[in-house]
Amino acid sequence: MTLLYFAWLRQKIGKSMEEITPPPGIATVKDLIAHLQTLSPAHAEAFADHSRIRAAVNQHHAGLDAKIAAGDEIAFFPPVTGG
Amino acid sequence: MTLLYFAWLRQKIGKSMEEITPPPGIATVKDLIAHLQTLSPAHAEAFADHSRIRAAVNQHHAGLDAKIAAGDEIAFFPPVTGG
Amino acid sequence: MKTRIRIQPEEFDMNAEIAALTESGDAGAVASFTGHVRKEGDLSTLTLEHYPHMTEAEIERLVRQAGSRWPLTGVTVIHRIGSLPPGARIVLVAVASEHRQAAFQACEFLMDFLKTHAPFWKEEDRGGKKHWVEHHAGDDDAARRWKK
Amino acid sequence: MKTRIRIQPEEFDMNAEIAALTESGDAGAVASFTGHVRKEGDLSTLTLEHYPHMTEAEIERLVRQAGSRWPLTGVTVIHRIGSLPPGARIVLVAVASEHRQAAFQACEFLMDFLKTHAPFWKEEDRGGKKHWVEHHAGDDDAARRWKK
Repeated sequence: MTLLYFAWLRQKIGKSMEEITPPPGIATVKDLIAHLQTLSPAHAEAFADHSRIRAAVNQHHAGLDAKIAAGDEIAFFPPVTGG
Repeated sequence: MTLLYFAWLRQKIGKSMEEITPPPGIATVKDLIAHLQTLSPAHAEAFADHSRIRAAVNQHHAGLDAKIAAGDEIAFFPPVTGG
Repeated sequence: MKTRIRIQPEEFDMNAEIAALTESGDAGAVASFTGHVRKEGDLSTLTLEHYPHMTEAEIERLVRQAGSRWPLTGVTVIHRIGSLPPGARIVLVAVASEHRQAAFQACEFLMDFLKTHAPFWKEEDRGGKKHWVEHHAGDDDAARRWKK
Repeated sequence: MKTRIRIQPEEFDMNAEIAALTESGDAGAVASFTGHVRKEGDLSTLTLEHYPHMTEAEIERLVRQAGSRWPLTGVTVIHRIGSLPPGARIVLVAVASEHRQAAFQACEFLMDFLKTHAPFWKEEDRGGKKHWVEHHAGDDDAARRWKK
């Protein structure tokens, strides 16, 4: 599973990308966030406030309940501010 | 009183401008059109169908009932088609 | 509100016009409209006639109305006259504001009233036959919806 | 519908972009929007980050939606990335149609969804202090009105 981080999430976590193999039972974006919070203090801080985080699964916007699977590209980022 | 004609009104009447002194009793745009129709066959034809004619008095759009006075600049033209 | 109204035969430069509207730095949003001569079968030229002085005065009145309805920082209206070939640009209405909704609405408002109030007339030349373009009744409906 | 989507650091040429949308001659109307970096006190640069590939894919989805709602002949979306100075243009959305109402509405629709869906993030540098721009809740409301 490829994880991508953007904007202040990238800065807090200290990298723009990481490959992980989540433990069994991680079925949704929400499950994945809970798992990521256990990886490091930086991850814990970055993911502390769910309301400030948005996700995309395979380059489509996805809610917290979206299903995820091995091989997916999951991106986390703040609400967008382009335009 | 200065009269200005635009688009096909100008072409039918054969001039873009004329100075006239209307007879007494010409108080509105409508009165003026009725008078102009008596000036020549070309005028009569140009002003035959009121529904196809718009007017401006001193460079402001004006209805048929708009008041007119000596010294005014009165323009006649078809509905506009710019933009 | 910075207002710039020009009636001219010449082509205009959109980059320069948009830059002029934003150089003060107070506008984050510019909504623009350009009208173009369509390429249609035997249409060879479109000739635009106007009522000098009244055109400028009428557009100024419309721009003032737009400025009183929306918080605008600048408006540019350029309308070409004379003979234009298919593909040519006829008109530019560009509206700058801090807010994009205001810019969009004011730009559409100005186009709707330009179509119904600014004294321009188009004559088409189709294979040597000239005729005056008829006013489009839909334009009156478009302008009317702003009365509400 | 001719679609052109570009994410680039470079400035764009509005004259060329509008000409590309109208060269086929089927569009009489082009509605455009440009977003600009405002000049604000100590703002020295605005830096735009994006999510490569998803950005293009998401904008393509939005353009397809616009094309299914309105009769459009062409859409161009150019969004700049990297560090931009105050006064710079950030984004261009230009929509061509035979009908100006369709062009205006589709352009506004695309801007509203670009603001809420396209994965771009702005970081401001104010006198050496950097901070990420917060998402504007009003943009969600703007996008929501198109659901009806």
